[in-house]
Amino acid sequence: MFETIGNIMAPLTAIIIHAAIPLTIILVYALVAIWGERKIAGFIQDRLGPMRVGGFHGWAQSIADLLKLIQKEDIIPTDASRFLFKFAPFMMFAASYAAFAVIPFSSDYIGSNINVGVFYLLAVTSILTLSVIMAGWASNNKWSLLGGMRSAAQMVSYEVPTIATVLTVIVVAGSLNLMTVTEMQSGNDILGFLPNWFIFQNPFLIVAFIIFFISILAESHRVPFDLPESESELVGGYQTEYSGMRWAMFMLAEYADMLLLSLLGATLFFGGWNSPFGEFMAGPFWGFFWFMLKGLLLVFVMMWIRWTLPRYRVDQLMHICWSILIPLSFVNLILVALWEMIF
Amino acid sequence: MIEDFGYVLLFLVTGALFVGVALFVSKLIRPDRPNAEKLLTYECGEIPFGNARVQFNNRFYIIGLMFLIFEVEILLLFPWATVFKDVGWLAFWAMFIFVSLIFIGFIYELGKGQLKWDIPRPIRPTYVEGVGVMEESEAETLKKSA
Amino acid sequence: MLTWIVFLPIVGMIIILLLPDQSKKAIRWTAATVTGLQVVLAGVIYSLFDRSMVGINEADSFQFVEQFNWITVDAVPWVGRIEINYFLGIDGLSVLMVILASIIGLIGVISSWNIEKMTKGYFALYLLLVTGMMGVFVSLDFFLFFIFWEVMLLPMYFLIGLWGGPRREYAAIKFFLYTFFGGVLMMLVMLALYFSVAYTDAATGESVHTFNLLHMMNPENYVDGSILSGVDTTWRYVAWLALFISFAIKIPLFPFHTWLPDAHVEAPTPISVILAGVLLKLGTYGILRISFPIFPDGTEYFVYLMAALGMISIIYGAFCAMAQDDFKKLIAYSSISHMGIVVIGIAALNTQGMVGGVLQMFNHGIITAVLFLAVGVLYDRTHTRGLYDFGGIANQMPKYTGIAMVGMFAALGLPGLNGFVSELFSFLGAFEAYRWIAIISVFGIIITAGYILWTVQRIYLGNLQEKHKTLEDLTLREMLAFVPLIILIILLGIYPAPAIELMNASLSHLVELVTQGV
Amino acid sequence: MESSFIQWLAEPALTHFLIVSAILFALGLMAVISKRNIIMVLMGVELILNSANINFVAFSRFTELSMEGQMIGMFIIIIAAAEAAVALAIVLNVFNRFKSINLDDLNILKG
Amino acid sequence: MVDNILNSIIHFYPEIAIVVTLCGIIVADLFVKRKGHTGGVILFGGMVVTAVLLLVQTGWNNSVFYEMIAVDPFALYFKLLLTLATLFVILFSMKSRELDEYSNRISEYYMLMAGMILGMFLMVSSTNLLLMYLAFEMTSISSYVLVGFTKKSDKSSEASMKYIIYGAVASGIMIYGISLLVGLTGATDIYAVNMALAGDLNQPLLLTISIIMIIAGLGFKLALVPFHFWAPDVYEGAPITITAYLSVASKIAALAMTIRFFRISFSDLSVADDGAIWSMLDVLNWNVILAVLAALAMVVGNLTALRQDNIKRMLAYSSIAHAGYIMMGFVILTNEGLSAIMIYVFVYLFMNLGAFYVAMLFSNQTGTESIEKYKGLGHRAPLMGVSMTVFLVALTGFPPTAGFIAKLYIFGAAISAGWFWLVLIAGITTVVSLFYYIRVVRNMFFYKPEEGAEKLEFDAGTKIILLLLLIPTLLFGVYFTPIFEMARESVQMFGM
Repeated sequence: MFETIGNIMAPLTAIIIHAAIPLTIILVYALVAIWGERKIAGFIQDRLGPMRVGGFHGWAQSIADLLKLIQKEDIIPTDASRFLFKFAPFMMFAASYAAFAVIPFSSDYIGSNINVGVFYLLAVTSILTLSVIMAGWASNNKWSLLGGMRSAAQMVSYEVPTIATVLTVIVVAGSLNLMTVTEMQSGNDILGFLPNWFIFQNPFLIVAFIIFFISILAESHRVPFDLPESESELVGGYQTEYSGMRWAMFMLAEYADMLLLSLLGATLFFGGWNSPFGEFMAGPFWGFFWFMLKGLLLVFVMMWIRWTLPRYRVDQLMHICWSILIPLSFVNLILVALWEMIF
Repeated sequence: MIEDFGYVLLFLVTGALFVGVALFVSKLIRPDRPNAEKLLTYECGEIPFGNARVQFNNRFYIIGLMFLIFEVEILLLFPWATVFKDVGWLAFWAMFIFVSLIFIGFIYELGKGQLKWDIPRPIRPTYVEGVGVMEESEAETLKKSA
Repeated sequence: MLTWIVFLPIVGMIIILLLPDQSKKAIRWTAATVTGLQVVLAGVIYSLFDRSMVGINEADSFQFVEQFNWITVDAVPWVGRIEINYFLGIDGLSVLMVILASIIGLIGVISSWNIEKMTKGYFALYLLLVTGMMGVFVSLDFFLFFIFWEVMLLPMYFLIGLWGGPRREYAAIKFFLYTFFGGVLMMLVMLALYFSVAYTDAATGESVHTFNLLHMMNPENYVDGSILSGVDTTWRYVAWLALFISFAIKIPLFPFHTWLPDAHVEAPTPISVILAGVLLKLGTYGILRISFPIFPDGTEYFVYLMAALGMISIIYGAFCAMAQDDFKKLIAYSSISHMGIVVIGIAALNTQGMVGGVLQMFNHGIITAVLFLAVGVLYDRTHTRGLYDFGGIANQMPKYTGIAMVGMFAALGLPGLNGFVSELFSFLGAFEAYRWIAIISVFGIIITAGYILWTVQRIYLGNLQEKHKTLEDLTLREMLAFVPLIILIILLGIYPAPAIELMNASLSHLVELVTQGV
Repeated sequence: MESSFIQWLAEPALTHFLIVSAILFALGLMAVISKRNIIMVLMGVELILNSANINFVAFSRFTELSMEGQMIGMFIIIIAAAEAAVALAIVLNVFNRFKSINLDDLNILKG
Repeated sequence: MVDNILNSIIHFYPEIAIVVTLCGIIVADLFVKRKGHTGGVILFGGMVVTAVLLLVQTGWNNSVFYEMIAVDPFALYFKLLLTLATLFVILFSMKSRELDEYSNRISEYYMLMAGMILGMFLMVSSTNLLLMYLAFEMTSISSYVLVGFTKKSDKSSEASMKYIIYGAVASGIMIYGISLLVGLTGATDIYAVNMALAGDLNQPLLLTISIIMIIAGLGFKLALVPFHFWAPDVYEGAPITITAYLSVASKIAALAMTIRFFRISFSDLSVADDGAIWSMLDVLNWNVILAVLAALAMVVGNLTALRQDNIKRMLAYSSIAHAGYIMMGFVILTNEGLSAIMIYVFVYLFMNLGAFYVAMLFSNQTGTESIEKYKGLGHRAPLMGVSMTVFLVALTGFPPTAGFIAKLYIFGAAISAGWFWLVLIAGITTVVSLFYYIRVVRNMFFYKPEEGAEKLEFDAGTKIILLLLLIPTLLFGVYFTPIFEMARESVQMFGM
């Protein structure tokens, strides 16, 4: 009897672990990132940031925050549409988490090796837009609704250049599977020493990366594109009515989204889990290390930008997207294709 | 292949479960003492007026529309991109024509100013001799008519 | 020659359309010239016409033939060659009708001299109408026949509807719908015939579908297995009936007659003249030209029906006429009655009957023309047509009364006037074919005598009413319209031979064709 | 019997997809017929289109149709998008003029 | 692969010309400052070029783009007709006062029209179910917007709303039907569908359902009874130029597509001509079903038209009835029936466009579409009145106008195929139709204009356009060899 249970349990455990690995990563990352962001902000603004909770530089600050959030009262306004109000955080986090399924964390680990990985990823992240609108609408609050609409407009607008630049990589790689895409970038052949990362393979891909990076800033609602939550204008955007753990879930999803897009950028442009030094420091574990390093580097840049640049106005935001990024990204797509044809 | 999609489902479920567990844990700990004022819709401390489901700007719709067009374009470009290198020049020109056709429409839309976000014009009060304080543009028309 | 006589009015119409609106005089004179020329041409035809050539179904013995391919579509795998001819020609059957049409056409122009309302449009439409009716009488291609037939409707609709009496709209649309319905039936039969008939082109050996009436008369040309092939088949009967209905509407025979009184009463005088004088004859002409030779089997099968309907028309028309107190309506019903005589004459299927019938067509054309003109004269002067509103006109307008009386008596069938001759022939023929119908029909004559004499009494005799003391007698123009008709009435009454010998040969042949299939 | 039904459920084949699509089609048609709200009707239309889409994709998986079915599916998505875009634009205009998006309120034209 | 495409492009010049025209209009609208009918002029020019490019294709019989598109005489004939109709409608639009209010975005109108004609070109020539559907939708979507183009008018908004809802549902049902057909036969190419049906395909029920669904979709576009209920509303609400365009061009295109689809898919291509049609589907008697549909269209269209007061609505019902007459040829579906249809649509183009044109001119001047308000118009504008009379009489099918020839051939085809009851119904309904057509004529001529109503003046251009429509209507009534020859030669479809 124990044998049968064991027979079932062993693969089941394996599966659960398999599915929980990214979750662990996200949670750890979130704790670190929240703390890190405050610290970075502090240093940039020439102050110290959180110092008290925990020992070294207030390392336990995020954990304290978490504990505080768990104890907070959960308020659902009477006028809100209860089901949607409750449902939105589920959808938001589940969607952004499901997207991690196709991210190749290491040469040995990918959640689900489907052959339309990127496509799936982009499709699933679109659900975020939906949950944002849902949250905004369900709150039955003017700020929420306006924030939700703005956020949706912003997300859908910037989705176009994001996807267009992703397409440029697909054109070069010829595959939608992120594992394959990463594998294609192994080796150090460019100019004899540079790694085979796509960003080095084609000069127009550098342009593509810049566009991509700007777009993911907007996609994940980071400054200078953080209009949906711009506290000074819209109180709290679509999250205005949320409190406690529900709000925390939105926050978590946003951080996860940031990580996700950074990791995607790392996979597409910077060789994913490939070591920058060829065979040196390669292997599954080192792969994971390099991958997270690249991703966190991008996250760091995003934080850096946050505390450096002011926020755009909503019309400027749209103008940047529609009049500059979209045409540019498609022209770039054509140029990349042309380059690929000629060379 | 099908199993791979099973993993995708698994991830979705895990994500949702995590939210559920987190909320459940917090439910065990957190206080629950609602009162009418807490449950009021937040409008910067004022008592909210009217329904929040107001009509909003038409631009949102146009943005949505444009997004739709590009999204659909991208939908068609994905299969193209994967086979691009195998097909070669033909694929390049096909995409070129396709994208440029859409861009002609896009440029038309841009040129017609459909994608410009309205910026509310600031209302500047001015003082008009004998009339009093009024809006600038009204003052202009008043001047012209006089 | 025939092309000219048909299309002269079109030329006139174009000239009129080019003239300015105001030049009414020029418009009238153009119309008069054109129709006058038609009469001249008709006279030439009369003098050149060879009385011995039979026509009917023999292509060689038609006269003044003009034929060329109008529409030809080369052979295609699925239909064979298609041919529509421009095929005009006359024989003994149609020559009299051509003459009648041209004379009535001219008389119509003369009597519409005082039309002042939209003169240009009036005469343009009038001339189009004349083209249509002339075309029907001379065309030997079914397609052409049909086009001319339908071309008449539209001008007629406008002429009644625009220049007619108070209920003109109703009358016009009623006329239009009835005849158009008939036209559609005719078209269906025409198409059925077209697909059933194919002759073999001698030159190329191709099988050619054609609308040529003469080919349709030849039983050998029917394609095997087509719907109208064979003899005495159901479809042939149906086709005969459909054709008969479309013609009967035009005649009009008893159940289809209701449009006629309305149309006549509301139409302006010249149009009534044309309508009664020529258009009604198209129906019987169509029966003789198309139904009889193409469907001899159907004819024989339904001939009693035809005769019976003719009989009912005679009696019914006469009774209705008697009941009227409107002069014009009375004449309209008398037309129904008189056309009934034509129908039983031709339904006799013997030479006397047919000669009588055709002659009656001609005579009735002339006589009703006189009668309608007579009504028109009174109406112009008094603006009423009520029979009881008059009395003693004879004293005030002697010339007019004399002429009208001649017309009346001719309608009544007084020996010595033309009506007598044709009615006599018709009844003789009918008597030979179906005694009882003929005998009953003759009673119609008695009723006719009754209402005509009564009318004469009510209008021309008795005391002159006070308000009519100022009536003037006929003007020169009116005389001009009356006199030729009166001359014809008297002339043909005394000496009908010139008319009879024109058609004798053709009609004998037609009778043979129908009864013996030669 | 029950087990065979479960077994049937457990082995998805063409029929399953066809049944799903037929149900979707019926639902869509029902929405179109019974709803008076224009948006609801348009949703019904989308359901109908998607049911056709399911058919195509299922056929492409289980019959010799191969990739063609998926290709058509993609085109149908595009058509549906275009149609929805135009329809919503028209709905906006209608709302501006009639202040209602109920089909029964559109009743100027009749006869 | 490249060879195929390059080779195909040569056959595709007319369509490319339209696309270029479309782009040209867009660019011109952006950069030409002087507003007005610039777009119309460009579209007109583009259509003339297209017509020339089409004429080059005379006699070509090819299948291009991987058997997706047939370039054959059949398609060519319909494309030429569509081009002609478009040219006329462009001219109408330039004269229309209704559109003046929207002059700052009139270019969009022409753009959409270009899109529509492109869709219709593909409709008449595609031999692939997918492309057929795409073309169908392309036409439809453009026309939805065009119907609502005069968006400040309540009627127009309502019409476009109704149109898109009915249209979307119809096309949805159609694509569902197509999906079943494609799934059953495993083919999207209609020749392949035919081959698959010729093999043993034992699914009569599904097949029948799918064809009924497809007929519903196509019948919607053709405004066949019982799928017609949108037509009167839409025709009344749309700008009159678009009404004319819908009732002529889009109907013609849908007709061509329907014919090609049914003729090729469901007839035994190995048997020469007659008798083989529908032989693939022996479950139901399709001939009779279609014949009943045709008869219904005639009866319903004509009887309902009797009570209409709006001229557009009346013409809408009349066009429903005409769809019925055209369907008579479709019931037969032999070459003879097809050529009869082709003659019919050719003539129908002139007379229907003519009637709409005059209606538009009157409503330009008087601002009304009510037939009652037509009283005395014949006296106020004699040329227009006479032309309207000719067009209406032609629509009735009265000799010597071209309408007679059209009816003659279609009746003839039906008679020779033995559909007597159908022809009889057609004949009787024709008589009924006379009644409502002539009512307009009566109102125009039998009444005096109101006191103080002035004569209507029209400029020379207007009159020339009118004559361009009027002369063919009369001319082809007496001399119709050319159209018959043309129709006969164009019956040939690719691979038939």
